[in-house]
Amino acid sequence: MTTTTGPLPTRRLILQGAAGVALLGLGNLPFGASLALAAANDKYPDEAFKQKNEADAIKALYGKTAEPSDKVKLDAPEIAENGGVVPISVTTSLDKVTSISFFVAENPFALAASYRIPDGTVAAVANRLKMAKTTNVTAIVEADGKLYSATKEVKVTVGGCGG
Amino acid sequence: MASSIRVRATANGDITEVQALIQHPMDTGLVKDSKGELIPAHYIQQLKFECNGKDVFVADWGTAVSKDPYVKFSFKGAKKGDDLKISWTDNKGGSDTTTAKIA
Amino acid sequence: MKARIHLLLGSLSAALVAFVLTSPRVIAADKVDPVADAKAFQNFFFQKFPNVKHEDFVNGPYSMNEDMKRQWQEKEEFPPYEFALDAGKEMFATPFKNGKTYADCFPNGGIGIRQNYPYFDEKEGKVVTLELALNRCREANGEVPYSYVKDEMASLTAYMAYTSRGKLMDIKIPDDPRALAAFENGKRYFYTRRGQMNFSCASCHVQSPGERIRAEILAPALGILNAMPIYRSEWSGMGTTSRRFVTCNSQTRAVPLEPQADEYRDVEYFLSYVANGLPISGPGARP
Amino acid sequence: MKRSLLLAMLLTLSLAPSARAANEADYKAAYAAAEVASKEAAGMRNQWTVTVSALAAAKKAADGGDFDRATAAAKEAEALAKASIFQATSEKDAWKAMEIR
Repeated sequence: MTTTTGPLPTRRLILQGAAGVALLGLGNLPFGASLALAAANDKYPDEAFKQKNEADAIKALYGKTAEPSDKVKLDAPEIAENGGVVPISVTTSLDKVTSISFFVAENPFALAASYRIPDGTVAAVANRLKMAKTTNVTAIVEADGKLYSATKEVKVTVGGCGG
Repeated sequence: MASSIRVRATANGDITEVQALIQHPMDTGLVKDSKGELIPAHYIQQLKFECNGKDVFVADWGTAVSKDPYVKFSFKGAKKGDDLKISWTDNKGGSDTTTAKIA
Repeated sequence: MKARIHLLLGSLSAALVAFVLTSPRVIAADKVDPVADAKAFQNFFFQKFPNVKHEDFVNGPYSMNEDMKRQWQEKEEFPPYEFALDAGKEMFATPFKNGKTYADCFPNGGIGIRQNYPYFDEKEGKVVTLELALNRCREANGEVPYSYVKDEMASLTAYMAYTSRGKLMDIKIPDDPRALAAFENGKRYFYTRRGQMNFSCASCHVQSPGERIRAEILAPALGILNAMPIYRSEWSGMGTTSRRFVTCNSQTRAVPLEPQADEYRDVEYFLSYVANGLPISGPGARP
Repeated sequence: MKRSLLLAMLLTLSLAPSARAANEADYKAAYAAAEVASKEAAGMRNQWTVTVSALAAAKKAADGGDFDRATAAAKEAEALAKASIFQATSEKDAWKAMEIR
C-alpha cells in the first residue's frame, strides 16, 4: 500500500488538525454545535465519530433529529454471515439529498460511515460495515435540510462449532 | 506498484456506476494481537471521488467500516473516457490516490 | 474441576449417541470402487437437495440458503479475493532468481489446469496436490517454499484456480493399487470421527449441510473443494485447502496434522474425485 | 449404540478422583501416566487439543506448587488421552457405518 505524503495531503492534514483543535478548544459551546451544522464542508466530522451512542452521534453530525420515513429503503441481511463484513445499502426516492449516514446502535461508536452527496449524484450508497453484535442498523438521509431514517435489526453471532 | 485502490466505473446513459475496493487493514484500535497487545487504530477517514474537476462523492469513515473497504454509488454528468480521480487519507496520515477512466 | 469433567463427558456421549442414530443405513463392501463411490456420493446429495442445481453445489453454503446467497452475490460484484488474485498473477509473471517461472513447472504453463489437481504421482506412489506441486516447483528452482496456510500460497492457487473457472473437475485414478489405497485412505479420513467433539467431516458436511452451526450454514461435501482457495470473512483473509483442513480439525478439538500430511493429501484426492464433473469456481468468498 | 455407551462408561470409570490432598509424588506419577497416554494418542495421529492443554495446565499448576490442581489436571489429561485412543481404535471400523453407499 503506497503511502505518498506529497505536499497536498500534508497541507490538508494541517488544516484538519487546526480545525480539529479549534473545535476541541470550543468544547461543546453552542458555537461548536453550529460549526457541525455546516455539514457540507470539507471537514471530517471527528466529533460525531467519537460519540458512543446513536442520539449523540446524530446530534453531533447534523445537529437535529431524524424521523422515520418509508421513502428511505435500507437493505441489510436478516442474519449477517459475518459481523466483520456486513453488506448494507440504502436507496431513497427523496430529492435534494445532501448527505447519507449509517449508524450501528450498539457498536463501540454508533456512527459507522457518513457520505456527502453533491447534487448530480444519485442518492444511494452500498458499503460493508462491521457490527459488534446483534443490533439495529439505521440509515439517515438528509434531504432538503430535513433528516429521514430507516432502521433494521441485523443478527450477528460467531460461526463454527467452537473448537 | 499496484495501487491499493481497485475501481470499476461504467457509464450507461447519463449515469455512471462506480465501485471501489481499497486494500486497507481498517484496524479499530480495540483488537488485541496474538501477544495480547492492542493493535493501534489505523483506518481510512476520508475517501474522495472527483470527476471533471468536481467532487462527485465524499466518504467520511469511522472504525466500523470493514477491512479492505468497499463502496458503490452512481452519479450523473460524466461520460465514457472521462477521468475519475480517487484519493483517501487515513488517521495515521497515510494516503493513496489513483485515476481511472470511465468505461 | 470434577463437575466440569462430568459435564464434558456427558456432552461427549450425548453427541456420540445423537450422531450414531442418524447415520444412514449402509452395507459393508471391501472392494475399492471409486466410480461407484462417486456415483453414490453425488446421488446422495442430488436426492437430498432435489431443487439445488447440480453445478450449484460448488457454491457451498450459498447453495443452501437464499439470504446468504444474496449476501454472497453482492460481495461477488467486487470480491475481497481481488487482491490475492492480482498478487498471484504478478507472482506467476515474476521469474525466480534462476530466471525460470512457475509456468515452466506446470503443463500448459499452469494456466487452466487446476481441475486436474490433485493427481496420483506413480513415481512417488502418492497423491500430489496443487499446493505441494507449487512448493516443489519453488524448491526445484532454488526458492524457499511458502507456508501452506499463508497468503502467498493462497495467491498462487487463487490465480491458477481462476484460470480454470468453469472447467469441470477432472481427477483421474490410475489403475494402480497404491492410487486405489490413497483414495480409500482419503475416504476413511473423511468419515472417521476425531477430536473431543467426536465429529468426522461427514458429521457436518454429509449429515447436516444447510443447517447452522451458530452463524454459519454448513456446506455440502459435494464440490466443497471446487471453490478453493477461499477468502473467508471470518479470517478476513485468504485460506488455502491446507488452512481449511487444519482449522476444521482444531474446531472439533483434534490436534491438526502438519499441512500436506498424507491423510490431508488423500482426503483432498477423495473429495476432488467424487466432485468430478462439477465446475471449478475458485477462488471463492465464504463467511 | 452399544459401542458409544461403552465409551462413556469407560471414561467415567477411569476418572474416579482420589480424595486426600495430592503431593509432588502423586503429581509426578499422575503426570507420567498422562504423558504415556498422550504420546500413544499422538502416535495414533489422533491427539485432542484439550489433552495438550490439560497437560500444560498440570505443569503450570505444579510449577506454582499447587499439586492438588496439578494432579487433578494430569488425571484429566490422562483420561482425555485414553478417550482419544479409544476413539481412534473404535473408529478403525466404525467409520464405515456413516459411509455413503
